[in-house]
Amino acid sequence: MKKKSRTKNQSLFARIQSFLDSQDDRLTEEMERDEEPEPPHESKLPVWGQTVEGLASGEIRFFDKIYPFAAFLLALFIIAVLLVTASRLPRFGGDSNPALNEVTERYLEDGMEETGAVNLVTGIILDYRAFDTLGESHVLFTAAVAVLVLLFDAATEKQDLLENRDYDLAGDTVFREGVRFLLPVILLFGVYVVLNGHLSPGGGFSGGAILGAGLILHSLGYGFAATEKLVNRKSYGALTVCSLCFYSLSKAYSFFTGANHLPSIITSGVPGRIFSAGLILPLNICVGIVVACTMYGFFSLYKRGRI
Amino acid sequence: MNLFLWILLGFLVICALAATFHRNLLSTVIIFMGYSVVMSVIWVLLQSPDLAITEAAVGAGVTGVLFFVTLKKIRQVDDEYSEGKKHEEEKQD
Amino acid sequence: MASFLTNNVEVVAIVLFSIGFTSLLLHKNLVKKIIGLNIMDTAVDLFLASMGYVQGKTAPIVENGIVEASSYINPLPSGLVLTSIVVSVSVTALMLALTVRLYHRYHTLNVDEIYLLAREEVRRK
Amino acid sequence: MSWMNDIPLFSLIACLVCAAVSSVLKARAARNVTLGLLTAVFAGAVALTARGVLENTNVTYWMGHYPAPWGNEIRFGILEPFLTALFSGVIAACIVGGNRHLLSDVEEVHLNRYYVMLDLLLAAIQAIAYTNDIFTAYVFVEISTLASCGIMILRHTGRTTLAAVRYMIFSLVGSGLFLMGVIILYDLTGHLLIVPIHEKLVSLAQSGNYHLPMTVSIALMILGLGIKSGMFPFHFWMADTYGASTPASSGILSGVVSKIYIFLAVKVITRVTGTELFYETGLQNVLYGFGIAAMIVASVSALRENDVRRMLAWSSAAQVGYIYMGLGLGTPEAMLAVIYQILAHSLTKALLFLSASSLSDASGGSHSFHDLQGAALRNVPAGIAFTTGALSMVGIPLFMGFVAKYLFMTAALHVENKALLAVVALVVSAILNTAYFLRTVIRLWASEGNERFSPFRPSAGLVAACAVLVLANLAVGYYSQPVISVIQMGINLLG
Repeated sequence: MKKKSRTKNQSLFARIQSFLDSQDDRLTEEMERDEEPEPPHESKLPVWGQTVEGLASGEIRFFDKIYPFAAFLLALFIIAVLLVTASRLPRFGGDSNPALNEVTERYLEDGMEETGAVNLVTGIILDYRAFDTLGESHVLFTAAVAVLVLLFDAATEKQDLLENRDYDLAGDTVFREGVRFLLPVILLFGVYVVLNGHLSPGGGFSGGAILGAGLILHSLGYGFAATEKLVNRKSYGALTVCSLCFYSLSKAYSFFTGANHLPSIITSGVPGRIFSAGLILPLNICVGIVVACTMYGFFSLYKRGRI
Repeated sequence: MNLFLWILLGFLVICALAATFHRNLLSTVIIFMGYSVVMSVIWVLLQSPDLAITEAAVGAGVTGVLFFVTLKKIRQVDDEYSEGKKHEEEKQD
Repeated sequence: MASFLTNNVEVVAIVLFSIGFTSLLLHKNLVKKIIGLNIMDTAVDLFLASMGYVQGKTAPIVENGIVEASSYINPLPSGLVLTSIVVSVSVTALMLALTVRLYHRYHTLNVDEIYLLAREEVRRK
Repeated sequence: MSWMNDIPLFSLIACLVCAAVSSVLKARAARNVTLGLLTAVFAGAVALTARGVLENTNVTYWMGHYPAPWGNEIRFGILEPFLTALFSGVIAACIVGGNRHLLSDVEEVHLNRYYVMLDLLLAAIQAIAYTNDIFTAYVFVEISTLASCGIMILRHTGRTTLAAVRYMIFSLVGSGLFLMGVIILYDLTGHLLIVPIHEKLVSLAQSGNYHLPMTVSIALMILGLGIKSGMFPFHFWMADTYGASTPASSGILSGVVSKIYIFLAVKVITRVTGTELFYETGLQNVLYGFGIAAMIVASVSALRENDVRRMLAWSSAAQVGYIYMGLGLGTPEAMLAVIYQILAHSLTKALLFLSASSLSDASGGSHSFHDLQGAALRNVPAGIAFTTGALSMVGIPLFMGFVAKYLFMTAALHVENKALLAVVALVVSAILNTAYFLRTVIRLWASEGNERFSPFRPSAGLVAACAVLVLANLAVGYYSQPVISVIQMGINLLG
């Protein structure tokens, strides 16, 4: 057993040695010096629970031995407890469950009048509990910035190395024609879902995701250069920043007037009309823009290291 | 409708297990996308159309695409990597 | 007080949660870990959404001006699930980006191998 | 003075807006925006704390047009703005002190994004501290998780990325469990705001229904927050995370991010369940056990570590152990000690991380003890700062750490069946602390091994940040009584 592990380590050692010659973070240099890569889903080294001599310090050895076992036990314990808990919860679908209380009642009975939204879910997330949703769109923003940090590659800014090497779907006539046919429908549906968020199922987030998917499809069918006319780095930044700022500031106004019991200039309008429900429509549009740009931005960053 | 819900729930569990235990990453991702689609049907059954639209667009759409691009990126790294190696060997020859 | 059979959606959600949770903790392959994370998140969503469902009632979109609480399901869990979905897609994107970066550097998706390589790299310095 | 009630709202929104705007600014401008923001948040929070102390009341502020069980709310008494002030101060000290490392560790193109992350982190901290709604807390916990991952990965080394992956995995498990707890709680009570949940839980506990789900949901929430803040069996990510990030991030992660989760746990214990109900569940015994174990095990790990920053990380795990031990004791005195420990550890750890990084700059960038021999003589200001921090951690009178340990000791002595073990653990941990910190300090001031490296001049920002933190440490340690009475008032308002 021991011998076996040592031979395996040997190959590992060789690999390490070769790529440590360059401390550089740039991939290309490492790649040239390294050995054959392994297929991603096959592991050669059973490492947890088996340590390499002189490699790990005491804590790591301890951690290696105990981690899978402890994690397994913890998982089993939590699962068992949760299963018992689930069986003791209020009945599924019951109409006298504790969650159906005065809160739900007011949401359902006065929701349309108070928020102006026919789709009560949208009314709740963008009016009653707008603070959560303000946080939610910033979660997405945080993730977008973090992904940008991780994958932005200044080197691709000037030369389109990656794009040429990719299997190019844009050259595929069937695909391109399919996109030409589908794209308007998808984009129209996305816009409909965003704009009708307060009237029908959907809203800024779902519509934005659909629009983002449409943009992704566009870039696949016609190439990034074409999509860049619509969403490039500048417009991405401007759209996201403006939408988020508008969102934060308008919600700040709404919170401020609400908390100080001041009259707000924003009225909820006639429920059922498209220009109704006060801030909900503009907020849905903002969220939709942010989400669409972010989704496309994720894709573009993953695919070629820039927006 | 109850039976239908049971079938879908069973399908979810099977998909989750298959996604966990399947060895091929690409298949795992495809299974996961199937899982998301089933999930969005369940949400229609639970009377939450908002969630159904979102799950279909996000779970089966964008997340799936992100997984695919990641896998593709990984394969691309591998390709560049072996090309680089070939290149080096040629030089040595 | 109910049981396993009446709370079927909740129980399935817990089963899915445990599948996701275990593979997030124990799987060595990073992509598998992230799939596990996603399964865990959707399971939590299913659990949450099942709390809002009321037998025989419709989606909370006011139709024909009927504003009685007894005709719609609880809309609050749906709103919370929407938030939770956004969080999970953000986290997934970040984790996948981390994976791509690690793969670029260490050419493997196995966390253990990456760990050994990284330790060795530190020792070299 | 009702206009002061608007301060939390405006400082929160300002953070979010500044974050969005900073993402298109140049690094320098973004830095100035962040520093201005930190100053404003600090000033606002100090003013609110002062008003809280003068008026001794809680203020509930609607976030929207709807009252408690329907709309979101924030609430602030004394502790919430007090901790906000503390955390914004620590963040400011960290970025001023760690600026030189930031410039070298973070690529030029990405530098403004560091400040975007900090702004978002600051917003999340305030929201978690102020919020009166448990689901909002979850959303902002996620923002703080992503933002803290962001401030780590801005340093593009393989090790940092790996540490970030580990950190994220543990954090996500923690958030998943926390959310699960919130959901079960919602199913039982039908509320998400803390006050109605508490009322409903009290009546549920009296009726005896749903006893198990209630306990499980609270346990899941505490466990989730525990994992995220580095509670004992889940503290393994800390060494990598704190050891591999840029020094400013290490200070912020250890001094601020893990502490805000602990404060949320305190809020769950004191406000959501109420202390009495929580201590009926028996969960405090688990926390007590984990805390005691952390105090010993993590200290032993620190003793065996050969890298000064990893040693500090293990020491953080041990200090978090003190906090959970205090929560496990379950008396008002112990709660006082817990909050004081949050204050003490936050200030001291930031100081230690900053000065340690400067000391290793004076030793050719190496963190190993061998190279750090005599580093304090080459870099006297950082040496003094590190020594102060170490003395505080060890618990020498006059410093904050002493007061914290004293408070824990007196609190432990008042709990009959837990006193013995707690006191033994406190003594053993103090001895271990002394061993590893004094060993380090002696090495730092030893005159041999001086020749290899030349004297080093730390940057003005670092000296200023360290000086402020040292002075704060001494001042709060020496005049501990007023601070303790403010914290005591805050705790009374909280529960």
